[in-house]
Amino acid sequence: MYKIAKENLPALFQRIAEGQDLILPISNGGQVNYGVWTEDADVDIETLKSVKSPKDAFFPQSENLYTCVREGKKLQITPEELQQKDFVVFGMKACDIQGVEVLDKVFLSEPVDTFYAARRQHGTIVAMACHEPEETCFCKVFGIDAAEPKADVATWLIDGELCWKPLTEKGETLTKAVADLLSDDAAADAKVENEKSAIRAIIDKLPYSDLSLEGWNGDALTEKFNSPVWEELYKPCLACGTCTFVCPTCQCYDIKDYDTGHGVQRYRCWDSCMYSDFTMMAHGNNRNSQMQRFRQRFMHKLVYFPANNDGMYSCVGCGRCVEKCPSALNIVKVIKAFQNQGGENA
Amino acid sequence: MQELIARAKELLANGTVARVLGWKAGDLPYNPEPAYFEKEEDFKDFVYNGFCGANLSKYMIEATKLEGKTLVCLKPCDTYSFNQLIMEHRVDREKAYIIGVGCKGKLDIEKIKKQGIKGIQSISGAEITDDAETLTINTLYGDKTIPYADGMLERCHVCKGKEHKIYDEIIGESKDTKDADRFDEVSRIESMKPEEKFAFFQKELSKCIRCNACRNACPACSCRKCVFDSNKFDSSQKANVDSFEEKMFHIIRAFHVAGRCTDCGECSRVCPQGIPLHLFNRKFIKDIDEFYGEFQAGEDITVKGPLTSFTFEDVEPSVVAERG
Amino acid sequence: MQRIGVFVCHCGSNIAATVDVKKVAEMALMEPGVVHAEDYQYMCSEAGQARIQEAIKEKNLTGIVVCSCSPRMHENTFRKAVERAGLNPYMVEVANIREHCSWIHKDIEEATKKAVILMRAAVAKVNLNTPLKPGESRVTKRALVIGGGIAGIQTALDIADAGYKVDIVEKTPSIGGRMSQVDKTFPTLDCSACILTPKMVEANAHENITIYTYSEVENVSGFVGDFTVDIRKKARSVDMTKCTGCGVCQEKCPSKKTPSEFNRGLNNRSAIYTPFAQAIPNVPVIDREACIKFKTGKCGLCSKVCQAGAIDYDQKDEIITEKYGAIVVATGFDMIKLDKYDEYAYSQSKDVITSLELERIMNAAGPTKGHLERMSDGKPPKEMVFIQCVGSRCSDDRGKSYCSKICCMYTAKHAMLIRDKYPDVNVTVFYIDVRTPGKNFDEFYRRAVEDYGVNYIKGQVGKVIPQSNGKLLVRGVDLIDQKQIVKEADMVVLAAAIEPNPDVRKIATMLTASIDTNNFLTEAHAKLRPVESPTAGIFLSGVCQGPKDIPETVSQAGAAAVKAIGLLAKDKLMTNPCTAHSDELLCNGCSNCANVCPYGAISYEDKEVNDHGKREVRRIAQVNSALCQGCGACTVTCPSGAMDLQGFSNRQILAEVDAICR
Amino acid sequence: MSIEANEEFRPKIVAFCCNWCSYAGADLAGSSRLAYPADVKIIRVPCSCRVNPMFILRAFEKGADGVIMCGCHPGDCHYSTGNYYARRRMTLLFSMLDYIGVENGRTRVEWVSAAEGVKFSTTMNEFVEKIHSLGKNVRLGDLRCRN
Repeated sequence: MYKIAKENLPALFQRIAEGQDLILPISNGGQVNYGVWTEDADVDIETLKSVKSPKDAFFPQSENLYTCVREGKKLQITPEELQQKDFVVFGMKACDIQGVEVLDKVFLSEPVDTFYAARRQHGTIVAMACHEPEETCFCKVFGIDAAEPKADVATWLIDGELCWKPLTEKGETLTKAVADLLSDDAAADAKVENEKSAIRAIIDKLPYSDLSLEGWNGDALTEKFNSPVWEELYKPCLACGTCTFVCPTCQCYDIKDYDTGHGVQRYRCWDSCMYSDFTMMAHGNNRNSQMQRFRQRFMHKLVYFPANNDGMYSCVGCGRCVEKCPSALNIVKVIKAFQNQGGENA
Repeated sequence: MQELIARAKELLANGTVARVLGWKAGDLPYNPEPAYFEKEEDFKDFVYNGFCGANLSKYMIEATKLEGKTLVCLKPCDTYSFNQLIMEHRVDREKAYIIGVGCKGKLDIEKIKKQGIKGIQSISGAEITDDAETLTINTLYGDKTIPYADGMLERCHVCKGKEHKIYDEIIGESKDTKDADRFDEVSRIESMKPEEKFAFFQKELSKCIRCNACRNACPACSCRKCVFDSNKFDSSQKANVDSFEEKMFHIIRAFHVAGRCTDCGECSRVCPQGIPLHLFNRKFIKDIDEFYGEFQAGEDITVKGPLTSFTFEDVEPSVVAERG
Repeated sequence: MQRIGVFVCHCGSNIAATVDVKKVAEMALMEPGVVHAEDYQYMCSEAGQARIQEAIKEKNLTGIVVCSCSPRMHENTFRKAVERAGLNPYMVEVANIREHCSWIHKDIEEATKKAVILMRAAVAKVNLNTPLKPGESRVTKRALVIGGGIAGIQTALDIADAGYKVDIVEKTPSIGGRMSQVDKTFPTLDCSACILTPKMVEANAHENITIYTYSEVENVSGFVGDFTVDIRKKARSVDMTKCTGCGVCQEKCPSKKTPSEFNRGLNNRSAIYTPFAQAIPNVPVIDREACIKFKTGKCGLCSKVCQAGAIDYDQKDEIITEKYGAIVVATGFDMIKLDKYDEYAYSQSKDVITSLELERIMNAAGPTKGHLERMSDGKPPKEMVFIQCVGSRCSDDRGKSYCSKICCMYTAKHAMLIRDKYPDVNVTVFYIDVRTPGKNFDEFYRRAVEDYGVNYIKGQVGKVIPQSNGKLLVRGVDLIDQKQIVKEADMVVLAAAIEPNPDVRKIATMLTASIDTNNFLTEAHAKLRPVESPTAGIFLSGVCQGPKDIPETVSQAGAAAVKAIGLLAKDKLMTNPCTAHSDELLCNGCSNCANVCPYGAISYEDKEVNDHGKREVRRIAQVNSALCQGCGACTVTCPSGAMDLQGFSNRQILAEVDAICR
Repeated sequence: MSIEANEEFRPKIVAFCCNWCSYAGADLAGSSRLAYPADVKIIRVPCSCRVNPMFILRAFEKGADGVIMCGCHPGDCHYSTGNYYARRRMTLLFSMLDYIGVENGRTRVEWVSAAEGVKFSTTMNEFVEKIHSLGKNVRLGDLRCRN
């Protein structure tokens, strides 16, 4: 186990950023979001949750696919280059890392999304354990251990020191590159073990930790789909995209063209199943009521996705939607509503 | 709250209303959600406390299309929005039974958490009946207390007053929680140099994730289809690919609600990135007040809005440059 | 995608000398949709037009861009040319490369570059043009005149003489209006009745004119050329077909205590009455408020004495519904109420009167049979004071900000007539300014001062105080001599401001005609369309549009008639196809567009729409294309973009913006 | 910005002109041969009240350095009241642009009658000069349109 004093972190960041991008939580206008490190960035690794999940690092909110330039009646099409530069994402929590696993299932299965794959290949993830979990967290429900994140490097911030443990080859490489800033400390192992137990103890006390996912699987598809509970649940939904845009696992995108005046830039950007024009086609829309769109989001996360991915839910219990929904709706309320409904409807 | 529940049940029972639009207790101490109550037993979950910040006027657009009357709980500031919706024929007054509910300032959980409070287990002092000046918050990491006012939404610090502008009856007392001038921040920005203004808004707007929560929560943004979702202007946008698009969206949105925005503050309340969106709307309100005389949207439904009226002596647009 | 042809005009050397026209044509071929481009000496010539027509046929062109002079010059020429070649005339766009380019730039390269950009903008726009068709609407060959004063009578006569049917609706029991109350007219001093009465008779006798007196407009629907109007003919209680106008009923009527409206309340009339002797129609009405029969059920004397058996107590209001092609508003004016002017003691003393009351006093058929006497004691006055601008040119909200225009002249008239008939009466006039623009007006005023010795004092009166001796103490200032003036007068005459008839608000609302803050009807253009309302098919006659004297009123009445005739002479109206349209799936029904429409062209309808399978009844804006003039104010006020303007659509303008900025 | 760079700078300027007054005023400027820089390109609209704030932002988005709107003088609108609405809209919009830090000289409204060819030309000359002094518009545009 390595460690580094908290006050030496700026030097660590500077070192990592030499020759590669470093993406980490930065406070901007009072909000913490992942962003590219610069010398004057206001890095904040204490705040537990970034507003947006760090999924942008691998699947940005918008990215160009190709550029098309028109000269007279001739068109010149240039595809966007894939990620070539290595980068490090620092500070990701266990839930967000599980979010990336979910994205992997989507984008790395055939046909592989080359843009995503290139980023995954070049990205190194330095995870941080969750020092003080919050009441909106429910990662435990999905079998995620916030105390011991799985990544290229796992870290723990304990009493002004960052304990550092490489877990993979990528992690070892990164560790070597910054080795002179780290010190090896056998005693740190015990500290980390203490921290892990403290974290787990808190997690056991969290209000959502005993949430049961019983009945949420592919087998229950039609009963869940046809349940009258949706009709009640969706009503406060304002049809904004907050839940989908802060979510670490939402992966839907739309492809659009932008007229640059001298051509077209084709890009993709996140879409939200909460939007009325989601999956709009020439004939209209598959889901033309907000109830249907609302249902889609939760059915996808809790039923369709696990049914197609060996039981893996596409919710990781990060609790961002719990915090950010303007109408105080969230996936936990959905799960509970079906629980309360008892066996007969659910 | 008990009086409100009793009255709502009574109106439901005697057939005056077919449903009640209020708030249902959440599963955390601070997340009640807007909800409809149609049966007596539904009321076990009914709640009205300091966290019931949502402006239910917007829900009335759909609710007044339903069979029978809808009882809606409106706070004093929400009634301005309701009036504005009446003016624009978006709600049917005849289908609404308005209970003006008392308000002593609504709470902002984000602001409370920003004060280093996490792992919240329970909160006391947020009940509407409670005259407590402090909030006591029991957390996994110890108990905390903060003054009630320190947990209030920005909009409550510039409260429009405790008067309901439209109602069928009033239940509960309201308090004027104003302790700041709503134009202070706008004036502060106005006095900046252009590059400072630009940097300020660039920084704030760069956080925008285009979730549309501001728009969708806004009672004035009640278009069936927003121009940013339709191809009518070739203006449909789903993401801020370029920083221009953030500006375009927020300026046009503010312009579309200019003269119609009641300054209810929902946009800023719901923004997941804490962007002070009210600064756009208030800029228009401040300009309208200065250029065309004081105007409060939703106050008087017989008065034409400032952008659908004019006087021969209006200031020229050059006033902007002349003001410096 | 359109198949676009671009035609670049040399305009001799006007364009070709500074713009490389060949290059513009060449560049045009690089634009999306352009399949043909050529340049030619004079595109507007017969030969030039023929080239466009040929190209349309040969290349199946669907859109045309002409790069030439200003569209204000030849847009119509090119529209007609393409129409003859079978293309919709609205598929043409003109790029103005002369006035906006070749004529103002010297450098050929620069001018050519700009011409190319202007061409691109036009191409981008025409790509989004759609064929437009002017609408047609029929014209009902009948006009309605609201108001039966001199303005209304004159308009009706002029329209009727042109061969069209006209109906006059008059609120009071007789036509004649304010002019019938006037004794003499300035500056000729001829008798008002003598010149008005023949016109009233002529109107009454005209085969094309129908007069509805004691009637009011109740409801107006429709639009230019096709209005439907409900007229409430109030129950007269006298059968107009039977009444001979003998007047016995009025003589015998025992209820004689109602103040006469015609004589401005200076004397009383009976409950059954005609307002004045020359009334048209000469058929009395029963004032049901005053009539004993209606109040108590007893009496019925008029019925007993009427030999013609014309009295009909059971008569009911009647609604007449008629269609009109044009409506002329001639609702006239009234004097303002003087209740805010206590300082002039109008309500305290019977000897403080308004000028219109003086007209009645001086009229031989008036309450004093034309003798100038004090209304308090019947004594002839020796000292008379006239106060000008009572409520006119007023800076506070007690009165009107405008000049009432007629007061200076009628006061000169009154002063002159009094001095002429009663040389021993001293006449003093307090004025702010004496305004006498008009033919022979200033001469008239000078005669009053110079020949008739009327004492004009520039200054205002602060207070009129009734004295115990029955006299009126007038306190004023003389601004020229800078001194206070105190005068003891026998009578004080107030030149009260005139204001539009208060009913005009209601009428304007029904007609969706706009009115200004003083309740005067707004003209379509202050200078160029002074007798038309911005609402098509509504015309303005007389003081309802602004203060006027009689000759001005008559000439404006004639002008309004001509405009109405011009409309009625058409069988069909071709409407401008560049009108606003609302997309019913996007419309919120919020009414903001209607609030800014100057033509009242937007109405709302509850309509069932099918929004991608969701059926619901929605409040939707409907634009009446016969009324819409295509300004586009509504399009900007519409937040959802539901309201768009044909010919200048959002997407068309944005395409031009994009083309210019790229 | 250096003088050399300024010489290179050819601003893109969009002028919205109402059909009845200002467009005719521009025509008169043309027929009177009153020159103004070729950087100004005119878009004809029926009335100043047709100008949507969206059009103005769109012009900036696509790379305009200045946008000017011309209409009939207040009181002379062909449609009676159009320019009064336009005046309020533009005042508020310009104020907002100023508020977010866009140089207020980049937007302008001028009332130009059909008889004011001279005023049209002078206005355009002044405006182009102003835009020159402000330089390229970098605060309000979409970078994708720049190249």
